[in-house]
Amino acid sequence: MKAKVYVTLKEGVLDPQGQAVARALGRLGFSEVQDARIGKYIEVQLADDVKDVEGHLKQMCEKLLANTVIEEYRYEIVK
Amino acid sequence: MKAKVYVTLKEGVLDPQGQAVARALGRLGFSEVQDARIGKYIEVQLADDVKDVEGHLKQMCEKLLANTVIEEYRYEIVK
Amino acid sequence: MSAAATKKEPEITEALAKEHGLSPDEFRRVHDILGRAPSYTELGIFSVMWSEHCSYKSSRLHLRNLPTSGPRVIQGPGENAGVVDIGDGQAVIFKMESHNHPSFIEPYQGAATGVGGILRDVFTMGARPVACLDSLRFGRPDHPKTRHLVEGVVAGIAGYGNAFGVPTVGGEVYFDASYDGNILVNAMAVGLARTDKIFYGKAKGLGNPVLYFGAKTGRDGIHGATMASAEFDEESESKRPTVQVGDPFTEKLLLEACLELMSSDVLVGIQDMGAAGLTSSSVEMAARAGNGIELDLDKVPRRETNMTAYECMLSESQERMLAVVHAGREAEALAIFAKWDLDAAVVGRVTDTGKIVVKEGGKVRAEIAVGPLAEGLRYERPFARPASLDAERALDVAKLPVPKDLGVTLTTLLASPNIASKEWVYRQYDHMVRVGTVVRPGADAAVIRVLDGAEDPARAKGLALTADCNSRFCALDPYEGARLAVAEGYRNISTVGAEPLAITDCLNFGNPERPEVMWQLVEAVRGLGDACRALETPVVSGNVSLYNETEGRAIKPTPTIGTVGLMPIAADAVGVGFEEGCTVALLGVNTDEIGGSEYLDRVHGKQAGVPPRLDTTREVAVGTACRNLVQAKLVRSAHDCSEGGLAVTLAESCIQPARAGAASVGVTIKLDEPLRADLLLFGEAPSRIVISFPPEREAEVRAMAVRYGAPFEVIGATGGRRLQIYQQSTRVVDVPVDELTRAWQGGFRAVVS
Amino acid sequence: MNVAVVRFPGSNCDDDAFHVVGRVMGQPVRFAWHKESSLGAADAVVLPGGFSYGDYLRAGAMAANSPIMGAVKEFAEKGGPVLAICNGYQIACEAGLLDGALTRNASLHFECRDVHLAVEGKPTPFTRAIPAGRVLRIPIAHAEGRFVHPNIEQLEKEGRVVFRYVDSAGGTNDAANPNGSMANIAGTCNARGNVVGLMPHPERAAELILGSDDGKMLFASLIGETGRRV
Ligand SMILES: Nc1ncnc2c1ncn2[C@@H]1O[C@H](COP(=O)(O)OP(=O)(O)O)[C@@H](O)[C@H]1O
Ligand SMILES: [Mg+2]
Repeated sequence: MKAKVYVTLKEGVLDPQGQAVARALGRLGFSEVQDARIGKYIEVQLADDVKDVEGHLKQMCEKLLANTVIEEYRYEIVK
Repeated sequence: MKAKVYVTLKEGVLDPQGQAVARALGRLGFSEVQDARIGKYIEVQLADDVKDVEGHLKQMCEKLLANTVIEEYRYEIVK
Repeated sequence: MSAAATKKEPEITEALAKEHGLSPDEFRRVHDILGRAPSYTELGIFSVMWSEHCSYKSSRLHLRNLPTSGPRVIQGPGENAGVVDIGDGQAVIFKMESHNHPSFIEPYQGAATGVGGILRDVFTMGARPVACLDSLRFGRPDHPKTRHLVEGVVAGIAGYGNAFGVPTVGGEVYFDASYDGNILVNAMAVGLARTDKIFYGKAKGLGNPVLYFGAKTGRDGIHGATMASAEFDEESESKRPTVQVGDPFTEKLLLEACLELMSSDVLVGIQDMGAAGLTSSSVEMAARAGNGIELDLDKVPRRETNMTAYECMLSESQERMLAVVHAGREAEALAIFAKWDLDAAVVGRVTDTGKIVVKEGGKVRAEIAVGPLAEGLRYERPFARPASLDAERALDVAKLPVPKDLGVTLTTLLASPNIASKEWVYRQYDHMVRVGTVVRPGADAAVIRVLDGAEDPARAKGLALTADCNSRFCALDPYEGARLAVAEGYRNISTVGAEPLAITDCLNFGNPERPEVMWQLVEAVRGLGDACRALETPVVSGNVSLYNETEGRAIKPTPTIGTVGLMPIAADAVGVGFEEGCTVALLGVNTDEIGGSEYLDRVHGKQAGVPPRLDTTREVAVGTACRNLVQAKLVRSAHDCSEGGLAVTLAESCIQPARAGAASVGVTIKLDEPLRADLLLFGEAPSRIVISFPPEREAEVRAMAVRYGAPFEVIGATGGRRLQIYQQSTRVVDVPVDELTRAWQGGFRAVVS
Repeated sequence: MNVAVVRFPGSNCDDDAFHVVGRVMGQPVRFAWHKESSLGAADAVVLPGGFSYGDYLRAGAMAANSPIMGAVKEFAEKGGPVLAICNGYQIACEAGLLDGALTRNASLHFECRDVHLAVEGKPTPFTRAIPAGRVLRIPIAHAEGRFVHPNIEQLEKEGRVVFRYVDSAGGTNDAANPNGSMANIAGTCNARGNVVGLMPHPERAAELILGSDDGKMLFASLIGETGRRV
């Protein structure tokens, strides 16, 4: 079983990386780029027989994968 | 229009960060975690009237967003 | 009219004022000053300007008594940073500041933005930052939060300083239960400028334009300044979205743009936007010049939509500056900002109204006389010596058992995270960028050379830098503790061979509304002043951080001292490491004072007694002798005694190689003092420096020590692979250096892995 | 020998390279600004260390697309000597001037300390004057220096591994590898040998006052102090 976790900065939190990337894309001639935000994409490989995957994933995100002070997360489970 | 870009390490490229995360999750008691891989998740906000979005996105990835020596990418376009 | 202006504002009540940290009495004063009720924006402005963080309302009365001038002082406290003359038309500009609360909430970003803030304080005055130091205090090593906080804070300091390009060359790290719920992150920045190119935060010249430049404004850290002045409670966890994120890349551009702007003649005054952002920068600049400023918030570059005037004025978005330029020269300034890809705009002008006027959407949102805002409040808070102090100090040394094997005790102390090597920390800091680091972290003070203006880069003069405080001493006696902190800084600078010039401080205390805490502050400031007068190191800048407590438990009083010294030739500095075949001597006097020592805490589980006595005359004698010995190239190594006492000092000199790549060396020491062995070895009396030199130089070394009035005694010789200490022919310690090395190198890692 | 030191936004070892070329080596040196598209008259180019564009996204990725890099590529194609240090190395790899990629250190930490380097491979303008078998002591300071290449054997065979992390006695082992680089690789060159990149900072070890002047040999080699002109 695999989980895909997406961690992004909360709205309103400064994203210096995203800003720099958006500008760089502009300089490369992609004038259509208005903004960019950079987050993390984490693939977690899980044993197939876990009970309460959802509950565990939520905890993994809260405890480690996301810094909930400034980030939010979502996940998908792929069987 | 928005594009979601996922950049991940190519198979076979060592991912010490992913390994560290997998280990840390194990220590936290999530014994079901077998492996973790860490990639980037990039949201790019685009003007609505772009022609050939697909083509542009491919170029953005090749030129900047991914380093194709070690990374691969995929993207989705959300209207 | 902008969308923002149509937002409904809350009703201004005493309760709302209270939420803003203004007491009913303070709220009444707001009314009196305005002659009417404040607007929402005005309430916000008063609340941040009158916060403890910005106004120093509890400490000001006492800080007044600090010595702040001296023959070399160009600018003392009151500006963004202190300025000290180092000759040849050059000045060193430095300051230390806390970022304690934000770092507890989000260790990486809190520490990172702390570094960013202090760097701006220094380069806003015209200096290029050349070094940073960080003084850190965490809770018990085994506290569940400690590891996460240590890793985050260190990574944050590294992440910001390394990218910005300033070497982080020194600091300190301590662990103590009193910081379990309230860590301390104090950062110090040091810069160099030409004495004729120093800039001040003054909004001079009626009609001159006020420019904003740097990053765009967002809703970051709104109420950061008031948060920094409030105690922690359960709720502060929910204040999280106010966390600011640092952008060292933009800061680097900001630095280069500032220096370029300063090298032209368009600039009149400049100030960074630190705590309370646009509010404090504009108010302080206007106040220093006795002028007013009118701001048009519609011009402020913004990152987010629908920001209100209140939010714009209180935002603590990082990497922003406010400048006043000569009328008609805006375009030149804007061209420089464009070159460095920075956002910039003319956002206001200097007026003669003596008022800060804030316009937004065509309406006046705030109009306040600058004087009372900037002057802030001044409280004469009651203080009282805590009744429990005598009981805490009580120590019956006779009842302490002498450990059976003092070699084991020494190894234990070396492995204490408070004493163990901090290499895990400073290896993460780029401490060599700018090709100036002559003495790297690990010695008593770092030394960086001053390349600018040096005729021969190999013989350039140097700056010696250190940050110090032993808060265990301060808890037992804040007056003596503060004096000892100043003396330790003085001594660390002297040990490498430099002359102490001046200090900056960061005064970290609990809630000043509690008389016992206030007493600690008053006593510490008194001690600080007395020591600085005696050692002739004036205080040129500083910072006060109060309300460092969680649920009513205050941190140990922690007046961190940053000391800056001058080294005529940087390359002459010495390190702590012994080399083979040298004579070892002590400058100073051993005692059996054990109060507040690491030994007492670590081995006997007691934080008790009184701190060792400081004799400032002896401190000066020992320091002056050492400095002159080093500069005369008579000694090969020097290392002072601090935590862990004489035995730890000797061990550290054995462990650390004299030169990169060289092997470590043992030593045999013979002590004569008829004192209890454990107290003699591990007592932490000040004013002691262990030096080593080739045997044939002994007479010269002794003569030099005597000339400066420093007690001098040969205590042993280097060689072999063991540390052996004899007391009156009894061998009290005998441990292989490799064993000591393992303990010392592994002690800190134990905390983080 | 006219040396151009390229200055990107976020470069922070640009002054250091300038100092070493200009004051320590006594050569004419100037900065080339990233927004320019020409290098002007230059006999050698240094891509200095730092955090160009904050090292956001990936170290060196954005700088690799700067206008000046077009000129640097042209210069390199004509055989001009280019020394790419630390962030400069990352930029050179991202720009395709050199092969491979520099990834996050295996320790996941920024590492600032001295390392030892063996000098190997084909002769390059920056190494030809370094005595054979000499082990250099030079500092590193990076968080993303783990060298990755899909075909190390090929690189080795072509003599393009120029610097390798070793212990003080010259031995190659894991303990001497500060970042987990494949085959302990610290620096490489292009096929022609005129573009050399390395993670360690030779400019920080070019004066004894800083603890080592081993790094000076790279610059001395370039200038041909040993009598050889490039
Ligand atoms: N947080 C830190 N950052 C950088 N260097 C540090 C830090 N903590 C300690 N160090 C360095 O480690 C060495 C030992 O520190 P410390 O025991 O506090 O020295 P001292 O007792 O001489 O003041 C010093 O060189 C100091 O600068
Ligand atoms: Mg010391």
